[in-house]
Amino acid sequence: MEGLGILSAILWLPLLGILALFLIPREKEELIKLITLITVLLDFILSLILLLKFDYSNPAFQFVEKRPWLDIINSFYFLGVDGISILFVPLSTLVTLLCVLISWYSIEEKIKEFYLALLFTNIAMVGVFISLDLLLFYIFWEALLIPMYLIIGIWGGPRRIYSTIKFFLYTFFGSIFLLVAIIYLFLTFGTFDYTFLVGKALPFHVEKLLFLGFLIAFAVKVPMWPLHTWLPDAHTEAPTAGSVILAGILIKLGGYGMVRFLLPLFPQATLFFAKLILILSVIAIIYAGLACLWQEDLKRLIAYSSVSHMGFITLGIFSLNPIGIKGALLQMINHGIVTGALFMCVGVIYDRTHSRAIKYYGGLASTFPLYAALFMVFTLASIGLPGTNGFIGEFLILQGAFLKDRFLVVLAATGVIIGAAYMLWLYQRVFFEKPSAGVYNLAPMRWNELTALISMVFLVFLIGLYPNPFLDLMRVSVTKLLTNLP
Amino acid sequence: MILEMIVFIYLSLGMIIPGILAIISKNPVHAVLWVLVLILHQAFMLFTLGSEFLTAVQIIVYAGAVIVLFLFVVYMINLKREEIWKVFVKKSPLGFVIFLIFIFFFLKSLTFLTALSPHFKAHLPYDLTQGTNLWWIARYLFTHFLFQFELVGVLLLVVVLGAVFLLRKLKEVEGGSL
Amino acid sequence: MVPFKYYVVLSLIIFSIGLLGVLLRKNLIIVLVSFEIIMNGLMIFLASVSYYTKDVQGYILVFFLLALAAVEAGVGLTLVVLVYRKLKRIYTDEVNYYRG
Amino acid sequence: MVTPSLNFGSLALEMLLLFSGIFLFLVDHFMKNKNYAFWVSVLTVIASLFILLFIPFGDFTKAFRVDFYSSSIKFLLTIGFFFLLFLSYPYLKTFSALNFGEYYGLLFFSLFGAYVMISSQDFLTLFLGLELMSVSLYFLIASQFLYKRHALEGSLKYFIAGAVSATFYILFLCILYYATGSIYFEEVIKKLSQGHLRGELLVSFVFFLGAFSIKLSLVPFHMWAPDAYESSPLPIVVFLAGIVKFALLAVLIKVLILAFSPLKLELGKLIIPFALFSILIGSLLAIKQDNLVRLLAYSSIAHMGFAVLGLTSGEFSGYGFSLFYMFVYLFTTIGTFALLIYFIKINTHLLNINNLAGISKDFPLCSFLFLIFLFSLAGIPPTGGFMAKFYIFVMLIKAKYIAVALLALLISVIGAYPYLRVIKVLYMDEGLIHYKKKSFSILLTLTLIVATFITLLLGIYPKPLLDFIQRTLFLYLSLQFFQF
Repeated sequence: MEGLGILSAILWLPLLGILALFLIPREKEELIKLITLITVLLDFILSLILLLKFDYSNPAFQFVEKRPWLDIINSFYFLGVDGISILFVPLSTLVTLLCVLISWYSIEEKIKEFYLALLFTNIAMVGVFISLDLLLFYIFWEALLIPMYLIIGIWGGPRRIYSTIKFFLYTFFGSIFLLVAIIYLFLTFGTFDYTFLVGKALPFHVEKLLFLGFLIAFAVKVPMWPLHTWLPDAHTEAPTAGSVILAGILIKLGGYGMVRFLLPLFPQATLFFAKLILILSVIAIIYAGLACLWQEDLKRLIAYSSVSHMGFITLGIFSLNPIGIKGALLQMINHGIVTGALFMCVGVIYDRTHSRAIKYYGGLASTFPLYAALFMVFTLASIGLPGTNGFIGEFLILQGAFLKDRFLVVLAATGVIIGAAYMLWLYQRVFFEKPSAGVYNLAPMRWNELTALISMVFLVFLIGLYPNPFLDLMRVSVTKLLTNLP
Repeated sequence: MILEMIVFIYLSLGMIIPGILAIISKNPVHAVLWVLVLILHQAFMLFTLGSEFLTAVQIIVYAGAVIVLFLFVVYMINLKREEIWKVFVKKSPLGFVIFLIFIFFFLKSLTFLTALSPHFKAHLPYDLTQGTNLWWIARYLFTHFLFQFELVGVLLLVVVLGAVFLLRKLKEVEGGSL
Repeated sequence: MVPFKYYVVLSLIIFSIGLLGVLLRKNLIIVLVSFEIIMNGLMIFLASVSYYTKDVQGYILVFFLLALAAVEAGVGLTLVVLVYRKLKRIYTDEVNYYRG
Repeated sequence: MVTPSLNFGSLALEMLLLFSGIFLFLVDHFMKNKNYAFWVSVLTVIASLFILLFIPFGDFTKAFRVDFYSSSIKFLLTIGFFFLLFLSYPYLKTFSALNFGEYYGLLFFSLFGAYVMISSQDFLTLFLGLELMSVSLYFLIASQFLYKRHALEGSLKYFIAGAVSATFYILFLCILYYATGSIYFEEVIKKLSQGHLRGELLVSFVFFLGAFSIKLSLVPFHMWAPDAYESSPLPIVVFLAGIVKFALLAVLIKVLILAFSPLKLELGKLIIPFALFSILIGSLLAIKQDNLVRLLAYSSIAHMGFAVLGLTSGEFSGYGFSLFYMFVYLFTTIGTFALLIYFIKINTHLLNINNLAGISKDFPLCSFLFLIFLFSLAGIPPTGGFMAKFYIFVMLIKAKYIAVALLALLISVIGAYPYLRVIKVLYMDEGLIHYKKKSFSILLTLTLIVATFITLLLGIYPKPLLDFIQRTLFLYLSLQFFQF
């Protein structure tokens, strides 16, 4: 492939923005915001073009770019997308775009650094989803830590430092096993090329160990049940944009990594460990769901609900059939949209009242009706009401898992009920009841918040009512993915 | 043979005893003087080991220069404080452990060290019928070891220059602190 | 002729004496003196190897060791003088501004 | 009798350094404006870069040889030294009582020692070079007493550690001479490849390694390092941590290749505990430090542990990766200390981490660059520090030391914490005091730009430098062991 491909363009476009930001003096805040917005918007448009040009009947990698990078260890600058990763690229750029919008007024200090960090995040996120060289993948994977560490640590809440260091060390710890496993794979086959590695047989015990190495890294990111403790802290203390990125993209990386790497590279081990992971997923669903019930903090509640939802996603992935995996992939997108939107909603009132305690609110529905309506949509989507996107994903996942293990599905389905309980209870506590003192005279919603939230509402209903194009995109690739499994 | 043995025993006692006295003496002046005794004996031991040149150098450089330097410094510092046994030695178990490790190592390697190695090959052999020891040393020192010889010269030069720089040239900044 | 091993044992004994001095004494001057004792012990070893094998290199190494001993004494004494002048310290455990 | 070659041409580079050092000492007394010394030094270094490129390979007696390897290493070192001079000038401007020609002169003597060491062909020359390198440093560290009396203590500790190291080395020399009857590298390898004396030489190598690990500040011989670093003038810390250790590692590699090659696997195993403990102790003790230089000293201990891990596999490409690691570390250190020198110019208390709180508001660009260097030290992509560590791990896992690699990696998670803490203070704490900006000298700017560029470039595209190092090593090996 010669010339600059569209993937490279999407990947490196924010770099132009970064360079431009470097040249602008920090006093010109409006200009900084505007340039970031334009850069990210262009990036989003490019990724939509990518989506349109994508040929969904072709299971192979498309828009492939492969250039020599590090000869000495046979590593390539190797980009490409297929049905599994195609949806994540526009999602990443969209989430960054919305983050820029939502932070327009709420970030007040160190503005230049903030937008630099956001643009850098964009590069790393897109890079993770489109790189097909394991080393390249790892570099983007780790590089993402830097801006996230800063975003949480600088612009976060009161306990931000504890949270951000915990977040950093947790994920860094997880990645180590990934690095060792990647190096081992490289030394066995002499390449980092993903397409080459797929379908290569390994001895079973080696495969198990490598699987675990990859799994720990992904499980920390997802986060799966015993490794989830960083997530509530990080989500809670992050600024709105940080929470949105965390919920929207960062924890999807784990799920994406599982589908992309665990299943095709280590089929035997996948079958061996599938049961274990299913059980862990169900524990996560129920445990996190119950934990939500006694949360006092809005963001913390939504964070725990994320853990619960991610449990559904791992459940879908390791049901190891096309329906479950498609459901999981779709649910990752949905969860990114819905939870991201919920965090934005929380950000909206947090900016006005500077409180995240559920007790503080009450009766918002009467004082802030438009907001209440928007929040309602996302609450229902999070519960999985038919007609919203959450329903499609959860339904497919449960259907897929049902084929694998009926008993676990029954347990997981209770998680849905718990989910409905805590979300509705939350809604009741915040929006109905007697209006509390703090919720009067809230400033009306600004243009940036409205744009962001309404576009999310649009997506919620688009996927909820007409999911077929999205499912079509991934169908062939998922089928091909599963051919490797014995 | 017996004479040689007697000389050896005398010289070795003349080194060991002053050595021990040097490291246990309270007064640094005494220690330095005991080392002087040690070094004189050692110079003569080098003589019995066949090198009159090294004997001369040892006496001139060590006894004449280094030890005198030590004495100068000791007098310059002029330690008036009486030493108490408490501050005399470190209570350092770590030091003792290191010492024991070394002793253990020496005892282990004694068998290897006491018999001349069968793989020893004299690379720069000398023959006393053709020239004296001094002649041979000079011959190799100024050919094979010329570079090292010059390096040692530079090394001594650097020490002198550095010492002068530190002690004479630098004037402490009043109130300057870091 | 005195057996070779006597020289070896002698040099190791002197080395150990010097080592004890370095490890256990607190007076900086005596520590420096002990380094000299160590050097002297090793010189005997090298010279005796040379003597018994008729190889010049040992003597030459002794020569270099002599110079090195002078170098170490020079540097060490410079520092000791400075430490005494500026910090009024002469015992190793009193020179303890830095910890950890 | 063979007359040794007295080919002074091959000594040109060393003689240049030596004579400019002596020149600075001679002339300094008569110069009023002390800035001349900097320009003399810069000219010397530029000249020496040219000489390096055009110098013919050759011997000077049997002791000294200019060859492919030594010239390449000297080239990398000279580049580092060039930027070190750029750091020294602003530092000496701030601390003008130290601003003498002798400062540069001693630096040149030290570099001279390092170069002799790199080119040496026998263990005696190596030792003399090592001493020459260290002796000048004792004086340089002690010279900081002008501003900080306790600098003498650091220098004294370094000196005593150096004397112990010298003792170890002489013991090694004695055993070696006794066993083989020679002190030349080629004799050792001859004996070893005939299969003689393996055990004895292995024991002697323990002492050699002891001597070197004192100088490289590997655990358990690391105690001097933090004190000496904290006492030194800041550019000298860069010299100690970057250039001296780079040179020492290069020499260690040279000795492993030229003298102990048949034993390299056993020696590699011998190095592992040293390396792992260095990483562990360096990382752990760095956590509690409040002084930035002290923190960087402990981090340097840990980094040396990583760099030395490349030697364990006994593969030549691993040696190359070690050198690459040191080069990355050298430039990261140069960048970091360029910033520290700027900070210390603003206020001397800024070396204490807690005083850096919220400095990112007043000095956004400096803090940002500091961030890059700290992430590079922590080994997070896309910085050079990651690539350097990555190659070391590739090497380790290739040599089937998976447990070692995992341990080192796990400890490196702990090791990331001190840097995170500094970043935390820089960006996330509220600053109480606002510092006034001071002019940023051109030399510092230039150094910073280059250091940042190299740190990032080596993280993204390390190929050219790695190719250079690896080809050097392979060419050297093939010239050494296969006669055409």
